[in-house]
Amino acid sequence: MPLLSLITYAPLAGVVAILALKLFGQSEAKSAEASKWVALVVTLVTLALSVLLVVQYDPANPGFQFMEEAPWFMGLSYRMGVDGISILFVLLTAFLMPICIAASWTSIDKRVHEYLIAFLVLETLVIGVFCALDLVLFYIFFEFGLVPMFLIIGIWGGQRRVYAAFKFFLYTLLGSVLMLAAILFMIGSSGTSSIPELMTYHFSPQAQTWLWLAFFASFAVKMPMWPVHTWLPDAHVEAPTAGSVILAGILLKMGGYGFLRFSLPMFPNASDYFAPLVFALSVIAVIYTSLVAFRQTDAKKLIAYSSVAHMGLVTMGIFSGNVEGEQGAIYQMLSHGVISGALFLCVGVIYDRMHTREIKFYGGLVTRMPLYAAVFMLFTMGNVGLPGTSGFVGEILSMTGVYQVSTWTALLAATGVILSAVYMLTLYRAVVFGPLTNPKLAAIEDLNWREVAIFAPLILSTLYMGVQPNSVFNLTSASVDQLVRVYQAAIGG
Amino acid sequence: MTISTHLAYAYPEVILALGALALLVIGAFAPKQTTLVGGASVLVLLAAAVASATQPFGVAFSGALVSDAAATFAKVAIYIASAVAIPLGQPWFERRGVKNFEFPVLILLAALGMGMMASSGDLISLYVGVELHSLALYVLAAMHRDNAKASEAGLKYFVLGALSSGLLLYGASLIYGFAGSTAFSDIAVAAGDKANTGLLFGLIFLICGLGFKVSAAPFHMWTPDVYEGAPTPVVAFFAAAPKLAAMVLFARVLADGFAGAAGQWQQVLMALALISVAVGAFAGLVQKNLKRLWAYSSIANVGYALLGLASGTSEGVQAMLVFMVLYMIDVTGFFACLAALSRGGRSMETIDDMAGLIKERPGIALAMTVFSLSALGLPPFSGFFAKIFVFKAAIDAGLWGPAVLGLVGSVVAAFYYLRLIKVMWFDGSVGVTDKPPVEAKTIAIATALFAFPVVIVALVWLNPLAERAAHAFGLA
Amino acid sequence: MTIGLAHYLAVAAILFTIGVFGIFVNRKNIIVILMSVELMLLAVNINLVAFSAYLGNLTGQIFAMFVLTVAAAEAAVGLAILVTFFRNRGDIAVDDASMMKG
Amino acid sequence: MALQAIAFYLMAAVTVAAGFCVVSARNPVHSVLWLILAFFSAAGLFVLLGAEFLAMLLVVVYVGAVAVLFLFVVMMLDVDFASLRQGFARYMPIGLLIAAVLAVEMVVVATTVSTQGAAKHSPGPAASGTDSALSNAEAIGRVLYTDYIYFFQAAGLVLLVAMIGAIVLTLRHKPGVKRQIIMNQVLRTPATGMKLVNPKQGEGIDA
Amino acid sequence: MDPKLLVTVILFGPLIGAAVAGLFGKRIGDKASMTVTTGFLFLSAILSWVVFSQWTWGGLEPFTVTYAPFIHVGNFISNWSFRLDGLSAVMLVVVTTVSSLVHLYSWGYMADDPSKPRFFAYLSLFTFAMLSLISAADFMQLFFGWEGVGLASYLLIGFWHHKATANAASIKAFVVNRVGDFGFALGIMTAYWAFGTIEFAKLFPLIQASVGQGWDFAGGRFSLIDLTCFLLFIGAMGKSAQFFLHTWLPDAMEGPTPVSALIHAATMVTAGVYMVCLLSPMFEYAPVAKNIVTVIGAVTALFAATVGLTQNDIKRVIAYSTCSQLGYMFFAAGVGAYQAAMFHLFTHAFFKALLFLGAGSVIHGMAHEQDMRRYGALQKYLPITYAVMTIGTIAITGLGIPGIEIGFAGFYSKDAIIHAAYEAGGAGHPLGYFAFFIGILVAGLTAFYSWRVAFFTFNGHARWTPEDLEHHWHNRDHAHDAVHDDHAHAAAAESHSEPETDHGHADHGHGQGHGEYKPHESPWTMRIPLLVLSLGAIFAGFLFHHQFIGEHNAEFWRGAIFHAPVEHAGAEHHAPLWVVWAPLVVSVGGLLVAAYMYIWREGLGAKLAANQGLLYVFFYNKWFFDEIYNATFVRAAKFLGDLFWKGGDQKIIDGLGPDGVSALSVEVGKGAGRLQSGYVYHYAFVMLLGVAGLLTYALWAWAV
Repeated sequence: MPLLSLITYAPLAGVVAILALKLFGQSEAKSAEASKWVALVVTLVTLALSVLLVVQYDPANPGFQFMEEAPWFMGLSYRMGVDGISILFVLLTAFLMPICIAASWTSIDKRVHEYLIAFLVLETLVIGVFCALDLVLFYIFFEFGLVPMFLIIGIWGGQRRVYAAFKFFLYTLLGSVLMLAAILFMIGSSGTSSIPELMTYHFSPQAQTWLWLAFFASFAVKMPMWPVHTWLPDAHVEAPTAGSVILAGILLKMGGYGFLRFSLPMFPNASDYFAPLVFALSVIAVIYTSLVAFRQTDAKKLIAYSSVAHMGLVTMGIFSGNVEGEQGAIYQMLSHGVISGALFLCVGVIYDRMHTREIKFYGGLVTRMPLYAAVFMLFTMGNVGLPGTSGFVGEILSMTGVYQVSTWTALLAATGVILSAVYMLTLYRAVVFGPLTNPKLAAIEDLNWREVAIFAPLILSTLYMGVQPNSVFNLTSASVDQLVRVYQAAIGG
Repeated sequence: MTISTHLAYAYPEVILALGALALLVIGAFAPKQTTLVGGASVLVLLAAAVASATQPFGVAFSGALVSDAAATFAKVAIYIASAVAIPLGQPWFERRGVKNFEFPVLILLAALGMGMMASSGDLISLYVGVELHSLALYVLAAMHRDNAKASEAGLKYFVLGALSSGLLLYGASLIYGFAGSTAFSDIAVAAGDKANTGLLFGLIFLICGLGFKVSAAPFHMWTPDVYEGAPTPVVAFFAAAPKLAAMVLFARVLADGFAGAAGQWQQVLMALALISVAVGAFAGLVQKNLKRLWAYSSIANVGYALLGLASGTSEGVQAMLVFMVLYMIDVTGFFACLAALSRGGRSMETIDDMAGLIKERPGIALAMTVFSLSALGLPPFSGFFAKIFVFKAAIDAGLWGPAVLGLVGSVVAAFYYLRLIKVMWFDGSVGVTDKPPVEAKTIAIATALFAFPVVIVALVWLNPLAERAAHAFGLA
Repeated sequence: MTIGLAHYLAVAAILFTIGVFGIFVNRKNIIVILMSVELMLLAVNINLVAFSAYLGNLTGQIFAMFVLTVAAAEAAVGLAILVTFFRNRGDIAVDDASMMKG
Repeated sequence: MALQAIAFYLMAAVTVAAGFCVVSARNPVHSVLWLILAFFSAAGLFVLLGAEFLAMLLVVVYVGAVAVLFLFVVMMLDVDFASLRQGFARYMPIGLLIAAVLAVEMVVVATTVSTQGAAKHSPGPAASGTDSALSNAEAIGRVLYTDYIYFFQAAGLVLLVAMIGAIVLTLRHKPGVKRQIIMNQVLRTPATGMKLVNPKQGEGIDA
Repeated sequence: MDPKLLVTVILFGPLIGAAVAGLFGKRIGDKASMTVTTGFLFLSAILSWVVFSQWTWGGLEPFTVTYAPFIHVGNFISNWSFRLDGLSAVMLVVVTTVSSLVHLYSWGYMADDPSKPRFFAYLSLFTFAMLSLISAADFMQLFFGWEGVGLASYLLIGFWHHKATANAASIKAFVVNRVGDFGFALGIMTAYWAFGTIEFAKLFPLIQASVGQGWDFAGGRFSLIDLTCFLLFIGAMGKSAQFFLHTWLPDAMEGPTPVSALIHAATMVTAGVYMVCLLSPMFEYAPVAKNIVTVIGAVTALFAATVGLTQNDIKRVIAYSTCSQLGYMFFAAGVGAYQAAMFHLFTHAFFKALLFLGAGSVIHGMAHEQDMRRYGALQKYLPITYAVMTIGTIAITGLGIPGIEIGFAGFYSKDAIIHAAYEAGGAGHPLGYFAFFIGILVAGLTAFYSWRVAFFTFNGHARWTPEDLEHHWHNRDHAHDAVHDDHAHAAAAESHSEPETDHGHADHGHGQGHGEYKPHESPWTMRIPLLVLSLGAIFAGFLFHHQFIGEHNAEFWRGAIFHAPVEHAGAEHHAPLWVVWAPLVVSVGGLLVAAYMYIWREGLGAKLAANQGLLYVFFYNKWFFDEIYNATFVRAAKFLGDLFWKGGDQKIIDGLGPDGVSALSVEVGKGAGRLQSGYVYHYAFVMLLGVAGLLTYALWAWAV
C-alpha cells in the first residue's frame, strides 16, 4: 500500500467532497457546516494514517522507508519516502491541521468552502514536501504551497492583507527561484534528480559553494533568517489565526528541513565553509529580533518576531554539524511548531472575541478568563524555553551543539534565553495580568469547550515532549547519526 | 523527381491551400454560410494536422520544403492552435455584428504560411511563409474594422511588420550574396566553422526580422498596442501559433544554416532573451489592461524560449519546443477567458474589471488563475515545466548566469500575475457579468485543465516528441 | 575604375538607410512611411539582383521577383488598413495612432 | 566600361536622390512621384546588371500598379498634408545619427564582399548573361515553374490574402442600398407579395 | 520501607498535590485543595525526616533511582532520577519541612484570598521543582528544577496579579534569574564540551585528570574547569541573588509572605549554594572560580547588610538579610568550607523562614501594612509573634557562647563560616582573611538591622492608630484589586461586608462589626508553624553541628562533598581566641546600637534617616543598582529594540529590500511604459536602435 501517497493525497479527497458540497449542497450555510466536518474528518484521518506511518516506521533503519517510485519525464520521477527526519514533520503537519480546521470553526464566516479547500490543499503540499525524494517533485510541493497560503492571507486576512500576501509570496518566490536554478544545475551535472542518490553524489567544492548559496537563498527566506525575515511579521499579523499557525508551525520548518535534507548532506564542504556565516546571521536573528519583539505593540507581531529568533537557534543547530545540534534543531522545529502554533491560537482566542491584537487593548484577562490565562501561561513558558516544556529541549541541545563548534555563537545566542523571557513575560503581563481596566473586556468569555479541545492536544504534546523527548529522539537518532557521520566524513572532521 | 513526389511531402500545405480556395469560393457564393465555412475550416486544419503527423520525412522542392520531425511537431501544434482560433473567433465577431466567412479562410491561409515557415529550408520559403502569415495577421488584426482600436492596431502592426520584413529581407539578401545560395544547407557550408562578416550581418538582420515576429525585445514594441487593439480571439490566435512557427523558423535558420556561427548567434539571442525578460517583467508592472499585460507577459515568455534556443544545443531546442507548445496552450486559454467575459456587452479588459470574478464566474476565474500561475512559472502548472525545460537547457549549456537573471525576472513578473489573482480573489465584485459564450468557456476550461493536471501526463509523451523534433536539427 | 558588386551594395545600403530614416523622421505621415518601406524593399532588390549578377546564379533574381510580388501585396494590404484607419479617424496622422500606449 | 560606370553613377545618384526626396518631400503626392523616379532609375540599374526582366517587372508592377495605388490612396484620403509635416526636424539629429551609423556599417560590410563573398557559380540555376545562351526572361521562365513552383504558388496565395484582406477591410455593403435580387422577384407569390389589413375605425394601418 | 520508594513518594507527592489543586481546584473547592496539597507536603516532610534520620543514623548508602530517560542524544545523556546523598538528604528535610509548614501557615495567611487552590498548587509545584533540583543526578534535571523553581517563584511573586508592582517584580525575578540561567546553561554546555558528559557520576571522576586543560578564548588561555565553574556560578548568583544579580530578591517581597519565607528565604535562593557544594569536586579544582565565589559572596554579604540597615519595609529588610546570609554561605563555599556553607543553609532555613513567617504574622495583624515606620509597640498585641521573632533574631545574629559551644542555630553555622574563612586565610587561601573580616563586619551589621526590625516593630511607641488600620484594610483591597467591577474584588468586598459568614475571618480581629481595628494575633494555623520553626531556630545548630561540621562530618556527608587533597579547611580548632569571640562581640555591639537607637533614644533612627546623609542615601537606594540597571539594560533594550524595528527592519531591510525594490521596479516599469508612447515612429526607432546596436556589436566583436 503506498502509504505515503495515501497520506499526502488524502486531504484532496476532502477537497473533492467539499467541492461537491459547494456545487450540489442545498444552502450555502448548510454545506459550509458540512464542509467543516468533512475537513475535520479528513484531516483526522490523515493524522491517523500518519500515526500509522510512525508506528510502522523502523527506527533502527537510518535510510528512507516506505519508498515509492514511478518514472516521469525528463529523467524525473515520482519518488516518495521518509526517514527519521522527515517522518516527524509529516506527523507534525498532520497533527496541526485538524487543530487549524477546528480553530477556524467559527472565526471564518465567509467563503468557508474555499478556506477549507485551501487548507486541505496546503496539507497535501506540505506533506508532499516532506515526503518527496525527487528534487523537482520536492520543488513542486515546496513552491505551490505559496498559493494556498497567499490566498489564505489575502482573502481571510486582516487590514493590510494584500501587502502581506504579496510580500510573503514574492519574498519566498525570489528565494526559491534561485534554488530552482541550483536544482536544475544539480540534475544536469549529476544526471539524477533522486534525492537519495544525490546525497551520495559529490559535487566539486566550487559547485557546492554556489549550490549551497542558492539553496540557502530559498531556505533562509523560508526559515526565515535575518535579514530576510521581514515578510514574516507582516504575513503573521495579517493571516487568519489558523493561517498563522500553519505558517509558523509548518511552513517555516520547510526551510530547516531543507537545510537538513539538502545543504548538509549534499554540500557538506560548503556547509562547513559557510557555517560561520549562518552562525553570524543566526546570532543576529536571535538578539536582533528578540529586541524587536520586545518593542512590539501587536501581539501577533511579537510572536512572529519571536519565531524568527527561535528559528535562529534552529539554523545554528543545523550547521553545527554534530548530533546534539541536529537533534536540537529538529526538536526545536517540532516544538516550535506546537508552541508557536498554540501561541497564535492564544492570540486568536482573544482576537476572535475583541477583533484587535493591540496589546494595549487588553490587560487583566485573568480575572475573566482564568482558564485561558493558564493555557497562555503554559505556552508562554514553552516559548521561553522552560525545562519541562518542549521548548527547552531543542534550545539547550542546539546551543550545546553549536557551543562545540563556535563558542561565541552559543554565548551570544544564549542571551536569547534572557530576551525571550523579557518579551514573552511582558506580553503575558500586559495581556493577562494587571487590572481589567478596559470596559469592553468586562464581558469577555473564557475558553469554550471547542477551544479547550483545540488546546488540549497542544498542551499535552508540549508537556509530553518536554519531559519525554527521548521518544522523539528514538525515531530520529538513526537517521541523524548517519547524517552527521556522513557530514563529518565529508568535511574531514 | 516529379511534382507528385514533391507533393507527397507537402500534403498539409496542399490540403490547406485547396481547402482555403474551396471555402473561399463557397463563402463567396453563400456569404451567409459562415458557420459552415468555419466548421469546414476546422476540419481542414485538423486534416492538415493529421497529414503532417503522418507525412513522410524528406526534402522537397530543392530543399525549399523540409519535412522532418520538427516540422511535424510544429505543424501539428500550429494547425491545432489555428483550429481552436476559429470557434473562438467567429462567434465573437458575430456577436459584434461582423459576420463573415473570410475569417476562417484567413486563418487557414495564415496557418499555411506558418506551416511553410515551420518546414522551410530556404530563405525564399522563409520569406514567403513569413509574409503569407503576416499579411493574414495584419488583416485579422484590423478585421474588426469599425473599431478604432482595431484598425489602429492593424496599422501599427502592419507598419512595423513591413519594417521588420524589410530588415529580414535585407538580411536574407546579404546572406544570399555572401553564401551564394538561399538554401540553408548551402548557407551552412558557406558559414562553415566561422562565418564571415557579411553573413553575420545578414544573420543579424534576419534575427531582427524574426525577433519582430516572435516579439522579442527590442523588436517587441508593436506587441502591447496590437494585443490591446486587436480583437481578443485574434490575439489568442496570433499570440500562440505564429510565435511557435517563428521560433521553429528561428531554430531552422540558426541550427541548419548557421551552426558554424553558433558562438555568435548565441550571444545575440541571449541579449534579446534577457532584454525581453526584463522588458516583459518591468513594463508589465504598470499595466492596467489585461491584454497589454499579457502582451508583456508574452514578451517575457518569448525571452525564456529564446534562452532555450540560445543554449545552442539540441536540448535547448527541445526545451524551446516544449516551452512554446505549453505556452501556446496557456495564452490561448487566457485570451479565451477574456473572450468569454463581458459585462453588459462590453468586453472586460482591464484588471479592475476582474474584481471579484471568483464569485461571479468561478470557472473562468479559476481558469484565469491557473493561466496566471502557469505564466508565472509556478509548479505544478504547465508554465513551470516549460520553464524548467528551458532553464535546465540553459544551465546545462553553461548559461547559468542568464538563467538566474531570467528566473529573477520571473519573480518581478510574478507581481502582476499576482495582482490579477488578487483582484479576482480578494476584491469585491463590481457588477454582473454576461453569461459567457459556451465555446470560449469550453476552450478556456479545457486549456486550463491542460495546464493542470493534464500536463503532468501529457509531458510524458510530449517530451519525447519534442526530443525527436529537436534531433531533426543539426545540433549537439 | 570598374563598377563592382560593392558599388551596387553601397547604393542599396544607402537607399535602405534612407528608407529606415524615412520611417522615423516622418512623424505624422503614414503614407510616406509606407513609401519608405518600399524604398527599403527596393534596396533589397538591388542587393539581390547585384548578387545574382555577380554570382551568376538566378536565385537572386527570382527572390527579387517574389519580393516584388509580396511587396505589392503588402502595399495593398497596408493601404487597405490605412483606409480603414482613415475611416475610423478621419485622419492618417501617426500622432493620432496613439490610443494605445504605455 | 566607362560608359557603364557613368550610367551606374548617374542612375545610382538619381536613385539615392529620389529616395531622399521621397522621405523629405513636403507633399505626399510629390513623394509618390519621387518614388516612381527612384523605381525607374533602379530599373536602370537592374538593366545594367543584366536583369532586364526584373527591370521590366519593376516598372510595370511597381510604377504601373503599386505607385499608382499609392497615388490613388493619397488622393482619395483627403488629408491636410501640411499639418502632417510638423515636427519633422525634431528627431532629425538622432535619426540622422542612427541612419549614418547604419549606412556606414552596411557599406563597410558591403565592401568586404570582394574578399569574403561567395565564389561565382555557386549552387542554383545559372543566370543569363555572358556565359549563357538564354535570355534573362527565358532563363527565369525555365525555372520559375519548375524549381520554384512552390514559391510561385505560395506567392499566389500571398496575393490572394492581400486580395481578401483588401476586400474585407474596405468593402462596404451599405445597408440602405436596395439591390435587385432576381431570384426574389421570380419567387414572389401573392401570399408573400400581399398583405391583407382590416383597419379599425379611428386607427391607421400599421405598416 | 524501601528508601527508593520513600524518595519517590517524597518527590512526587507535591506534584500530585499541585496537579490536583491546580487542575481541579475549582471543582473540588478551596478546603479540599488546601488539604490535599498540605497533606502531601506533610507526608513528604515526614518521609524526608525518615530518610534523613536513616541517612544520619541508619547508615543509608547513597543511591540513585532512575525513573525514565530524559534526553539521550549522543553523549548528552540525562535521565529523570533521584540521587540521594548527604547533600540531598539535608536539602530534603529543609525543603519539605519548611514547605509543609508554609503550607500550613498559608491556611491562615491566605484565608481571605479568593484563589487559594491556585496558591497552594503553586506552592506544591514549587516544592516539586525544588525537590527535583536537589535530587538531580545530572545537569539537565538540575536545570529542570532550577528553572522550575524559577517558574514557581515567578508565579508566586506575581500571585496578586492585579498589582502592577507584583507583576513587575515577578518579571524581574524571572528575567534576572534567567540571566543567571544563561550562565548556568553555558556552564553546562562547557562541561559537556570539555568532559563529554553531563551526568555527575561520570563527570566528577574526570575532573582531576583534566586539570590544566586550557581553553583559548579572546586571545587568552583559561582553565577549562575554572571557566565551567565560573559559568555555573553565574547561575548560582542569579538564583541566590548574589551581588549584581540580587536586584530581584527585594522586589520579590511583593509576593505573599509565605512565599517569601519558603522560596526567597529558606529554599530556592539557597539552591545556588547547594549547587556549589554539590559541584565541590569541580570547584575544588577551579581556584579562580573559587576566588570569584568568595569575593562575590563576601561583597554580597556586606552589600546586602548595608542596604538592610536602612530599609523600612519589614520584608525587605529580611530579604536583604537573606541576601547577606547567602553571601556568607558562598564565601564559605569559596574558601572550601562547603560543610559550613551547607550547615548555614540548613540553620538559616529555619530561622529565616521563622523571621519571614513572623513578619507575615505581623503584617497579617497589621492589615497588610508592611512599613515598619507605622509599627511600634506591637508586643502586647502579638505576643507569640513577638516571641518567635525574637528567637529568630537571636538565631540570625548568632548569639551563643563560644567557649561551651551552646547557642542558637545561627551561632554554630555562622561562626563556623567565619572561622573557616580565617583558617583558609591561614592556610594560604588568597581571600581567606578578606572574607573573614567582611564576615565579622557583617555579623555586626546583621545584629543591628535584625534587632532594629525587632525593636522597631515590637517596642517603642505605637506609630499607628486604629483608624489607620481600618483605612489601610480597605486600601489594601484597593491596592490588590484596583478595578471595582473585578471579580476578585467583588468576592473580597462581599466577605468583608458579611464577615460572619466567612469562617476565614472568624480569627481576624478586624471587621467584626465593632468598628474597632487593632492589631491581632494570627490564627493557630499560622502560629503552629512559627512555633515549630522556632524550635528549629533554637536547636538545629546544637543538634546537628557534629554531623555537619563537626567530628562526624566525614561519615555524615559520605563523599558528597569533596575536598581537593592539597587544600583543606573546615575545622575550627586552630583559630585564636579573638577570632572565636569576635563574632559574638560585634553581634552584641550591633544589638546595643539598635537598642540605643530604637528603644532608649527612640526616634534617633528616624532623625538620622531624615538627615539624608550621603552614606544613608547610598544605602537606602540600594547602591543605586536598580537605577543603573534601568538606565543601562532596560533603556538600552528598549532603544535597540526600537532602533532595530523601525530603523533596521522598516527603514533599511524593508526600505532597501522588498519595498524599495518593488517601488524601484514600478518606476522602471513606468519608464518602460513611457517608452511605449503609442507612436509608430518611436517603435520603429527602438527597433532600429536594436538593429544598429546589434550590428555595431557584431562589427566590433566579431569582425573577421
